[in-house]
Amino acid sequence: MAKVKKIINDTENIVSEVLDGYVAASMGKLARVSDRVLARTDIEPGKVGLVIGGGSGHEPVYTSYVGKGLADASVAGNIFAAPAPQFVTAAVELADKGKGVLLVYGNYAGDVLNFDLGAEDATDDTGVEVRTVLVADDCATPDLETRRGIGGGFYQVKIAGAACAEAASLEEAEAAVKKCQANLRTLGVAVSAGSLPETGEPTFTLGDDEIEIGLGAHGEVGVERSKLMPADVLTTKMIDHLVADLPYKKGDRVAMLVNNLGATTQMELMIVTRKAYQLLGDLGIEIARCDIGAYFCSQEMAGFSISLLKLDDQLEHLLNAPCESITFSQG
Amino acid sequence: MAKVKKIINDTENIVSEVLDGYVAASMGKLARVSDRVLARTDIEPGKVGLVIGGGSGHEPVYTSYVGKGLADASVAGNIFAAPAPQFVTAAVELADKGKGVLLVYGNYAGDVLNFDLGAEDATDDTGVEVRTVLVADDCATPDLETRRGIGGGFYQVKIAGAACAEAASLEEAEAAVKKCQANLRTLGVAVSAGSLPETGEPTFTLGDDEIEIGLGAHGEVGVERSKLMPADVLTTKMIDHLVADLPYKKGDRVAMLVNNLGATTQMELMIVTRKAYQLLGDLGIEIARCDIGAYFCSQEMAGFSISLLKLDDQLEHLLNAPCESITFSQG
Amino acid sequence: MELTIEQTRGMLAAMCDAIIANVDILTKADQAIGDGDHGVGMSRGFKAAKEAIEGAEPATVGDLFKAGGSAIMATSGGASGVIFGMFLKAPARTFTGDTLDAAGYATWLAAAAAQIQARGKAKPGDKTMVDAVVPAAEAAEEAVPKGLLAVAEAAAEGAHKGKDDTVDMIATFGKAKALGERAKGHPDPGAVSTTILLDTALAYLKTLG
Amino acid sequence: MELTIEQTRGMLAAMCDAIIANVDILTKADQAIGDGDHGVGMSRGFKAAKEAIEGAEPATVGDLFKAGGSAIMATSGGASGVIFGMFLKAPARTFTGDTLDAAGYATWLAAAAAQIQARGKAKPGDKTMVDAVVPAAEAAEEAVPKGLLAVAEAAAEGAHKGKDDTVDMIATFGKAKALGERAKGHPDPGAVSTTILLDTALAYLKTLG
Ligand SMILES: Nc1ncnc2c1ncn2[C@@H]1O[C@H](COP(=O)(O)OP(=O)(O)O)[C@@H](O)[C@H]1O
Ligand SMILES: Nc1ncnc2c1ncn2[C@@H]1O[C@H](COP(=O)(O)OP(=O)(O)O)[C@@H](O)[C@H]1O
Ligand SMILES: [Mg+2]
Ligand SMILES: [Mg+2]
Ligand SMILES: [Mg+2]
Ligand SMILES: [Mg+2]
Repeated sequence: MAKVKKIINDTENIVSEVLDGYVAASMGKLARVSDRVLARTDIEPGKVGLVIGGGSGHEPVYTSYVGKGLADASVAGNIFAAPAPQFVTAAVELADKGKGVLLVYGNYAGDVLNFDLGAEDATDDTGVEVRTVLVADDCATPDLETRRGIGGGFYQVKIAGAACAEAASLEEAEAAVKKCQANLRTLGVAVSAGSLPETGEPTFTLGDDEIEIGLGAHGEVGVERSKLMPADVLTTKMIDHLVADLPYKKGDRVAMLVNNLGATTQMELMIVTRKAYQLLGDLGIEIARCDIGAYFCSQEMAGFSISLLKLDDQLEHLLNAPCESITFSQG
Repeated sequence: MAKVKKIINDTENIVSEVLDGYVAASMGKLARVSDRVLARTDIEPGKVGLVIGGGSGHEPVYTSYVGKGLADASVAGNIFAAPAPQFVTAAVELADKGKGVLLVYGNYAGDVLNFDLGAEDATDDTGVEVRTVLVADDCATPDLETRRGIGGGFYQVKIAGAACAEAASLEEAEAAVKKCQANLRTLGVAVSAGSLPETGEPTFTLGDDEIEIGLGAHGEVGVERSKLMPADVLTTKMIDHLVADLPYKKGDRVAMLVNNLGATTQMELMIVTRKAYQLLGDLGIEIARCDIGAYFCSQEMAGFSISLLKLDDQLEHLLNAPCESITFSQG
Repeated sequence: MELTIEQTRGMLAAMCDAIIANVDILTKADQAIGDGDHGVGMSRGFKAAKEAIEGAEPATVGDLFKAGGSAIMATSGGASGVIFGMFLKAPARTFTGDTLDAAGYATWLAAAAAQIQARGKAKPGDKTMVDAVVPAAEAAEEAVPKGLLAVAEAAAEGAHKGKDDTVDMIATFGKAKALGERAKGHPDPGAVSTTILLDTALAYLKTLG
Repeated sequence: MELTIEQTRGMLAAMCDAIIANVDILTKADQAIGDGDHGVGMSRGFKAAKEAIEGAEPATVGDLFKAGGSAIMATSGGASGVIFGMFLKAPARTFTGDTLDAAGYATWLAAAAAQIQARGKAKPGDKTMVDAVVPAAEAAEEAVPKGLLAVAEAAAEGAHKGKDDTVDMIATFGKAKALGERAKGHPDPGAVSTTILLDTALAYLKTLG
């Protein structure tokens, strides 16, 4: 099997060059600090800080979502590997404008270990108060506590960004993001694998006519491997699983994210979106907002995820609040 | 070679199901009419009409860019095939609010044949005045007249959308879009092929370590096939070619579009963006705006294109004017 | 020999079937120098044409050509939708009678060659189906005195010669243009379609004896 | 037998080299049940550790463990950066002398096992490197009366036994968790790394005779 071709320079420099790309395109609004931290240059004094991050290779998540109304800083690990603690420490100290810092990142063992250590060091150094709300939206696995963070992380970061921009206190921001987390479910499906640039090898293999439902964002094995099926059958399976999990009920208002894992075409996403609208409509669940595109990728994996976020007035307000970043802005 | 796996239903219904997806997600702002036309439901009375379109399979281009401040209607052909004339006729008649209709689409023989015929029929039917500005930004080939329309088409549609929203007359809108066209250059590079869903086969083949510079949006052969090279070397080649073609000069202000052809990761796009900023900076060319992402795809082709648009006050104003659509909105 | 309306319907339907049966050949031809969709587009168009032709209630031979051509133009899409739609539709207005004879067959191809060139702007030598239809029309014209079967035979031969000539041409039109020298060695897909259509028309006439 | 500071430096450097040399084995182990980056991450961390250990100007044996562990923690990333950083760093504070003896070696592994469990919350049976380091520490503890070489030998053996036991475990932690029954049949990648490290330490001690 030939190596997957990548438009890169030295693999050692990928992450720093990516961050430099964001800085260049930001017109002065972002800076790279402490090597692996992308941070706003104009954080509002007195705001609650928001730090996000995780392994690289999932862009736009998390690095792209730094900006006004989103995160104040993002910590970028190597491809698919949690960032080392000292970068977390630097980001937390930088994002602290007196009201403490909220951490939002995916629920993976490596991330928890490194973010916890880094945050403890920051608190030891400067006394900054830190709270964490993990992204744990992947309802492929049953146990709530240990669920992984996947596509819905975009909504959680968006809401965290707005909450930290508006909240009077760290506790208030934390409460809003916890509510988002509790109302958020995602299920993904992989059609073909992405690759690790360091090895040029796909992170998993699927048969020529196979797909895997519930596959993790790094290629961790999912819940059901099956034959390729028509889009409408697949979408129905996924919506059924999602709706039953929370459960979402008749009369609920939701935001829906149809997220490209990398190499899936928008043509396919629109076919899925069409069916999801039909199914949720039939269940009496109202889609108040829909986002379609590449928000949380897994390198060039083909596949997509569907996220549902049950809204109340506060969450809807926060989701629709203005924000600015390289890949996602709204007025 | 195994068929490329696609999340679709019957291949015959792909295009209509995609349009239905856009309609569903538009919350009433879009409708599918005459089978293959996606149109705004709230076109402002008295505005200059804008109709875009072409073969499907390049989403977001062109179908996604229908909305306030963008196109009034888009005509969708089958995958990689120009739409038949009667759909163009329907779109033109629908978009005509008394001031005539501008057509903007890619310079391909099939599109020109079908759009011309369709527009003539509309004029015969209703007397509507129609003008056409082709997208012809691909500077891979030398002859200006016959250049193909690729990634820069997004900028041209954006500017046409704003021009038609603001212009007092069809002539005025046409003049602005012609200026955009004259100032716009794009060069693409393909790393691996996309496929036709009807056949499941890639539209071309590249060796395991080969890339092709200047490859067309449907897989038409490009200008130089070479070995995979470091991102910085490739970006330098492309920027050199682009800058020399117009030429762009020291002191120019430009908008730059780094466009994902489908399966390329944002990681790669950011590495390229970083280098393009360095190179243009060294040449004294100022990047006033940069857009990075999937704006004009070629199914799941891996690769990217760089577009440069030389700005003056009018073009910059039109490019930055507000607009709303499923995949691209700005405040 | 001249064809009745029903025989003309049979001939046109056979031509549609031939395109549908040869979709893979056309796909491969377009993969080599175009975007790979010629087979899909042509078969989509000629399936619709066949339905229209079989469902038509023609008063004239021209009504059949019009029904088939319009169906292709409305469903095929791409360059070939218009071009091959015109290939059938071109003579429709002039075919006001209820038979198709040698002169009529030649008129068909002459009208197609003229209208396709007028609309599509490709000239002989540009590596398009024009390189097949123009020699077909010329050969047909010359053969008119020899009768319908001879006209169809001359047309098919002319189309083949023209298609073979496209192999060594550089494309100056359409999606193969960027290929430059690399387009050499492959025939034009639309020219291949033209030979299939005229071969099938000839074969149908031969079955009438 | 006890190690001087320079000999401890040699042992730790050899352990770094062994991880770097076995990157492919670790990659494959993580591809089977994780995300495929364990080899890349470990070799990144242990390259940095080697530099730090070779460049250190240690006053105590602990300074060397600290230098290596800190380097891994700062460069590896992922779960294994913290876990294997702690694996070296854990005993650093207690190693205030300039020699490493049998009791010291056992203390190292006991500290590592305790701190890794406290921080990482994985328990024996969860299919992590804890399943290798805990039996290694226990075996080392028992062997203390028999001297340093015996301790190292017991530790390596314990780690191997623990690693082998992970083959039949279902992961309840980390990226292999979703695998459920499918994780069976493969050893835990971090447990494999642990055996490589302790095998190498033992081999180094043997070269000292
Ligand atoms: N302007 C033209 N005049 C005549 N024939 C044309 C013209 N443009 C294209 N063709 C014919 O159409 C064929 C390609 O058809 P097809 O692949 O279906 O369309 P597209 O080029 O839009 O993909 C070419 O091989 C050529 O014979
Ligand atoms: N909480 C934990 N406690 C102990 N070891 C762990 C823990 N989480 C992960 N590990 C170890 O780390 C290894 C995976 O390392 P690596 O692949 O580098 O990290 P990641 O899981 O972040 O990709 C596992 O095989 C396991 O031995
Ligand atoms: Mg990892
Ligand atoms: Mg085509
Ligand atoms: Mg074609
Ligand atoms: Mg791993």
